[in-house]
Amino acid sequence: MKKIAIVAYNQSDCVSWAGATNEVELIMPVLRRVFDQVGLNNAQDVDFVCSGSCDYLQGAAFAFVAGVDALGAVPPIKESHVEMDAAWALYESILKIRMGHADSALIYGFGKSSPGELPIVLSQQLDPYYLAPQWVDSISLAAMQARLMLDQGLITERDMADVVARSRGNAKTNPHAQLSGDVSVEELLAQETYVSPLRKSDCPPVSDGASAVIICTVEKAREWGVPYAIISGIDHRIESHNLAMRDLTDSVSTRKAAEAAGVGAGSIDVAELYAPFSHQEIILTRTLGLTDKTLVNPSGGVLAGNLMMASGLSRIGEVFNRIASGEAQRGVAHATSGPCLQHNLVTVLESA
Amino acid sequence: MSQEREMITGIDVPIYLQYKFTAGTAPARFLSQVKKGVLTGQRCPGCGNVYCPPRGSCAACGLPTEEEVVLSDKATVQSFTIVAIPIPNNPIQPPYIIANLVPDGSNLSFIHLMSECVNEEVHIGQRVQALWKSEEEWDYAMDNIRYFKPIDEADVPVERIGHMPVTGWED
Amino acid sequence: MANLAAVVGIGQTKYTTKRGDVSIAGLVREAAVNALQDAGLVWDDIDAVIIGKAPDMFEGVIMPESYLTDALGCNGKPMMRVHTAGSVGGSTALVAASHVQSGTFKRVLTVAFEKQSESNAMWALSTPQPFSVHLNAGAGGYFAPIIREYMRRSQAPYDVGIKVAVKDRLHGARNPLAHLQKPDITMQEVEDSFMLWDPLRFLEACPSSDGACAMVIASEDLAAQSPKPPAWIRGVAMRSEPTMYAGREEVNPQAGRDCAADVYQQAGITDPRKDLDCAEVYVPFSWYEPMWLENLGFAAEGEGWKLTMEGATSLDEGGDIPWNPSGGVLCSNPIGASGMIRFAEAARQVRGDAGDHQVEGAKLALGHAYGGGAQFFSMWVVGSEKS
Amino acid sequence: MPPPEVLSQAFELGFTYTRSTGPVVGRFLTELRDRKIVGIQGSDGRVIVPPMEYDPVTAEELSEFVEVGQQGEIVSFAWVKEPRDAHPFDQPFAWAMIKLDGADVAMIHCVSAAAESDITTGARVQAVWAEQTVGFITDIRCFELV
Repeated sequence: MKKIAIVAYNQSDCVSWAGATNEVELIMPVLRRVFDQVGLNNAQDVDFVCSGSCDYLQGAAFAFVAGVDALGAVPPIKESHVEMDAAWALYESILKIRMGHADSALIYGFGKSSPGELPIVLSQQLDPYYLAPQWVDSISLAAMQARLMLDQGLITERDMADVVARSRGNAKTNPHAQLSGDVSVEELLAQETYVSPLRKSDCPPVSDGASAVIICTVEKAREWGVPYAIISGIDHRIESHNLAMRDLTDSVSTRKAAEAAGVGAGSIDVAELYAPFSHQEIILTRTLGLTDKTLVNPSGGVLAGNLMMASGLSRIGEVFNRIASGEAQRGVAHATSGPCLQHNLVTVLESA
Repeated sequence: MSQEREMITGIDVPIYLQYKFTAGTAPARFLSQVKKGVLTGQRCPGCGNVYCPPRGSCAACGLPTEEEVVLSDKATVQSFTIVAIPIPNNPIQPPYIIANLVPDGSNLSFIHLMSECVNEEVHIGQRVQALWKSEEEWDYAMDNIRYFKPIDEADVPVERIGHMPVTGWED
Repeated sequence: MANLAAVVGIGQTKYTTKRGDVSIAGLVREAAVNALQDAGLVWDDIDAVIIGKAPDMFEGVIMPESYLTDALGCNGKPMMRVHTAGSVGGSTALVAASHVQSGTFKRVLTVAFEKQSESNAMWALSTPQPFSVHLNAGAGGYFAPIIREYMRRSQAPYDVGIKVAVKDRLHGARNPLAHLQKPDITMQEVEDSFMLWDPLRFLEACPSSDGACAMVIASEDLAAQSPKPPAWIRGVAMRSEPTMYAGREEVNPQAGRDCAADVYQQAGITDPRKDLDCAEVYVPFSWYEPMWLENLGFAAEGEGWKLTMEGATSLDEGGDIPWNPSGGVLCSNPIGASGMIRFAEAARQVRGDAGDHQVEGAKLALGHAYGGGAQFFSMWVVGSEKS
Repeated sequence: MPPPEVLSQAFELGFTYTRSTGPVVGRFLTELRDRKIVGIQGSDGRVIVPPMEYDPVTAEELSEFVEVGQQGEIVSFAWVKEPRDAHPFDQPFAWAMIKLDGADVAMIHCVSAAAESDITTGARVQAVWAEQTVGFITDIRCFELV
């Protein structure tokens, strides 16, 4: 199978409110920066474009149609869209390259979550007869998941605070982070609970922004003469929509995706995990079999800034950055969708 | 299970979500001018075409548009339809005309209402002008222009629609 | 070079105004089960599921793949959701095909659906937003002026649209799954129907339907073992352009022309009218048949309406290039599924499995979908032979 | 050019969806209207409440309904200190996974309790019915500690 490389990544700042910025205005600067990284003019210089977004975030149908206005799609381009995190748009793009219909692709994701009440908006992703009409919010579902783990002795509140403290600390070197800084585990544990057992710090901030990635065949990357990382494996799996039918303390779908993506075939220097809640990072590190040798979420992860529909793509981009800069040889990126880690995508990246 | 009452086969599920929408920079700038009774567009730094209403980019070039251009409120009919059903939340009564109109100085059309015309006589190339609401009603809204109405100017040849300067095209 | 792939199973629901007897999952499931049965397969045979539908606001279920996982036997498998506006049914089929054509999967299930009766399409397509700079007059208000411009340019007689409306309904009367069943429709009846968006009459527009369509797509080796004839995928293409830009050709969009040229080149088609045996083309408003006849190269610019009027696209008139033998979007329109229905009906034709609307001896067929402001296009060519 | 004015405005995106339930969801809601709770038997014999239409493991259609108790045990819960507008209570409450007597799989519903300290994993709860039941998930107004 064709070897595919990542050659560019950029993300906007994660901001709590993007203000007077429409989709086009949000996306365009990010695209400009990835094009500049490779020396491209616009989307005409890649063979395929795919994006990820969700209409309900800001409450307008066809958000992605406006996104096309940022591309320079005249003459017309090969373009598609998933109503999912853009990590899945990257997956679709990889299939396009593998089948020989493209040598390069631009992938972008964007979301303005600030206009709505995100945890309530996401309740409408649940079973439309039994759960959505009750308006069970996404934070409460995660809180129940965390309590299952606490009750079973699988984690402690201190473990959760550890994750948060490390995320905030790591985020100090991430200029796009929304939440960063030195905070001690004791300080975090001293905070009152928010949706018990979760504290506010265990939950991701609501963020607006966009991110973009360019991928291509290795031959193309060499032709462009830019640093790149190889995507050596990628796979994704979904689980039952009935939360109570799943073992919420584990992530079976992540494990399956990781096996198929070949995570275990070598050591892992860096992992970027889309864990919107602190306890979920622990589930994921265990499922992926990560040890102390792996640097987890050096960007701060999504606890430091969570761009809905782009954060999964950004995780892949963050691992790319560390491999391209020579800090890491091999890394794993994870993306998630749905309540309590229902749907998971795992990517393995390696240095060229 | 109850035999007396019918099985439930359908339910009404109210889903009402609250949002706070913020207009983008380009539309906000445009609407701020409309509030003053002025139609503006934005010019693409690449191809030079003027977009009205502007979205912030030239969709063809994928470039940000910054240069604001003041347009005329006179326009040319690029095409139209006569509509026989009411628009939700719009008081206008059918049959009415919805037209693709290119304001002078802009290079592409927008959709707006036409009125004060004989529906059967509306035609492509026809010249129209905005009929604004009274000034005290002006808001950040395109419906500050109640509708466009025909004016006594010669038709524009089809090939020139979309290429009309703000003034002086008659010569 | 893409790996060879084929459609080995097709399943649809009956299209109707409201499927009051099933849940959303039940509707989607029905098409999927029908496709599996048609392919002689069971759930375990499926490697991945790709679903598509138009905006989530139609059913008010956000990212519904999450809720549909169990109904589509997807627990533990990869699942994707495509959304490319009205073209989505077609794009979803293409994304599904790419799972196999890339060599990544052996056999995938793809399903597209819309349960429009859960809400109101007019509402869902024009939900209110503050500071809107455009008047929203619905799909008819958007497309009618473009049709008028086509009429001006082509000098087509006023009744071309009427003829298409009759022709597709007569086709639909041969297809038991079609939503509108109008075997006795006449030109006069269409002409007398209510003028909605001049020049479009009520009977020249598509209905609003509930329905789902599914296909199983398999690799070359597995397709060869299939109990029924496979429909080999001979070409796939997508194109997009912005909704609005200066100088945009709205009547004959370049994205459609480029997309067709791409898919024809892959399938070795040089003269679509001659080389293809039939086409399932997304025609939600009657006049889009002559417009797409030109856009897709079946007729020279300005001449498409002549094919329609000559009966070239009609099964009943023995036309040489039947368009929409299933009755098309003018008979059934569950928006998110409509594109996939075109793709699936093209495949039914080349499998020789189209029942009373079979085009005799069909060997090569085009499936076509478009969406947005006629700016998103997806197409495939399927054949009874591999090459 | 002067900086643009920031134009922000609240709006509601809303519709009352007309959902058809199909036989499984419809049966569950019909029973709720009669103040009964039914589950469905999965392929492995487990009783799932509310009933799923399709088995998560085998993907087969499910059809064996089983009436379950109106009392059960809290498997996990989230204490909502500051209810949101859309939530069923104005005062603090819990969302909980509740395994009803006779069921093997928990259902998610709300629990009314005076204080967080009153509620624990393993606590027994009892369904409280709405004054008028109409065949909707909120016919169970909430659960209360026994």
